[in-house]
Amino acid sequence: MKFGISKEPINIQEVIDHVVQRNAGAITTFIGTVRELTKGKKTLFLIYEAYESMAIKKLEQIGTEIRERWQGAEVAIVHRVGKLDITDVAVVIAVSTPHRADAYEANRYAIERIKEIVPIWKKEHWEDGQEWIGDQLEKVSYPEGKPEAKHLDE
Amino acid sequence: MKFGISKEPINIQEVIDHVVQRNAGAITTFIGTVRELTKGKKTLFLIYEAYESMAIKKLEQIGTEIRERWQGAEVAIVHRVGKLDITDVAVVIAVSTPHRADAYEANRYAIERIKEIVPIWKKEHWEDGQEWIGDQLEKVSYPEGKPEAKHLDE
Amino acid sequence: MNNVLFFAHLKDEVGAESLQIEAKGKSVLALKQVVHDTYGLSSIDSVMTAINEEFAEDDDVIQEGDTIAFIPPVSGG
Amino acid sequence: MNNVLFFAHLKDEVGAESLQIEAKGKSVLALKQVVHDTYGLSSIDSVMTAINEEFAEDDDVIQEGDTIAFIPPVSGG
Repeated sequence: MKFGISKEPINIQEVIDHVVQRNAGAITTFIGTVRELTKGKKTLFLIYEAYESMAIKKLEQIGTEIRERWQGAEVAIVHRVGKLDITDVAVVIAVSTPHRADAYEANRYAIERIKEIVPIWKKEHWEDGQEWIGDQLEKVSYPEGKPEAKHLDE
Repeated sequence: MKFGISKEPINIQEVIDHVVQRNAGAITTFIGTVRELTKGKKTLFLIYEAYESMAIKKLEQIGTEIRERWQGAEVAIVHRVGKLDITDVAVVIAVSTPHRADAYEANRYAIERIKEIVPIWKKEHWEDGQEWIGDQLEKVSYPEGKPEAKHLDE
Repeated sequence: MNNVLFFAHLKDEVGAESLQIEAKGKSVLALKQVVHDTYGLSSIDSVMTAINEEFAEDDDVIQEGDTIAFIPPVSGG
Repeated sequence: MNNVLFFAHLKDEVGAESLQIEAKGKSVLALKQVVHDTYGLSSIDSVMTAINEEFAEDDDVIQEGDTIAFIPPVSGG
């Protein structure tokens, strides 16, 4: 699947295969992994949950946004759901473009947009408790009712 | 191999495996692929050649530079040599860091440094000829006798 | 009738993934008020809402059969 | 004696990957002059040089047994 939610471990090569093209000189991937320590606190494992049908639509929307902004770009994004242990792969974003600068920029755009508009949530489990994490971009309210595309170079 | 020159197709997952760490939240990869069209000219295939022993040392040096500049970073780089067809993978750079911004920046640094200091050359083959490509960064002379680390945000 | 979906901490608080609620003709804001009052979900005021899998505004009006989802701040990636 | 390595277009022009040249005591620049004169390699003036796999300066002096490599502008990646 080019844009998908997966209950199984993500095959990184398969995501990359979706963006291979004869006029790409560069493919970048972003692989989000479960980190053990956040601000000194030890994570045991995470649970990811998605509003799957909408999440897929929003991932596809991010792909469309990228193809409009970066000429010749191809995009594939797969996000994992379920229980993930430390070092497990939560998300894989692959972007191919003719030139390398675009491949980095467009990929970065994708992960920032995922954190804005894709209905996926993680619950962190620590030794002393658990909590649904939200608002990692430190925006509680959306004045426009929905998240806006933001310039990444702000 | 964490820093290597390969005569065989590069296994991307193996390169990634070298940088997995419990305190990484982000892994970026850069995959350089052979593009068919450059400035309207059609490439048939490429030959990559390396001064292998020195190239490995220089790839290792780039890894050291990155670990010094980006705290907690891990790096692996494998470059292919020999005949490569369109869409074949020439280089894979994997960088893991605790936070994602560093993973993109450090990865970008690696590819720019490869194009400065690693003794690898490509010969482009077109329908009407062939040529060793050099000086892609448009720097013919190195006043310091050797390439200098440059800020990427220039 | 309308299918109303809850995720993350909202799901935990409501104790259900979805509820059947008659919301036809109500604005999103009015439905939030119903959910707030019925289930004591004070945080509902600050979450986003989707109608049929697209983000909606507080003054959008719900139609018969629309699927409504309350979307807490997301944390994927 | 010194092993002198040629790559990319230099290798094509010299017609060999490596040559045995007596360069002990010569500067890098002086060895470049020898190569320039002997093999007609005019582009040798603008290439980098490595001694024992480390970049070297034009005024570095070559020791017995050093491996010298002429490094045209690189194009990996």
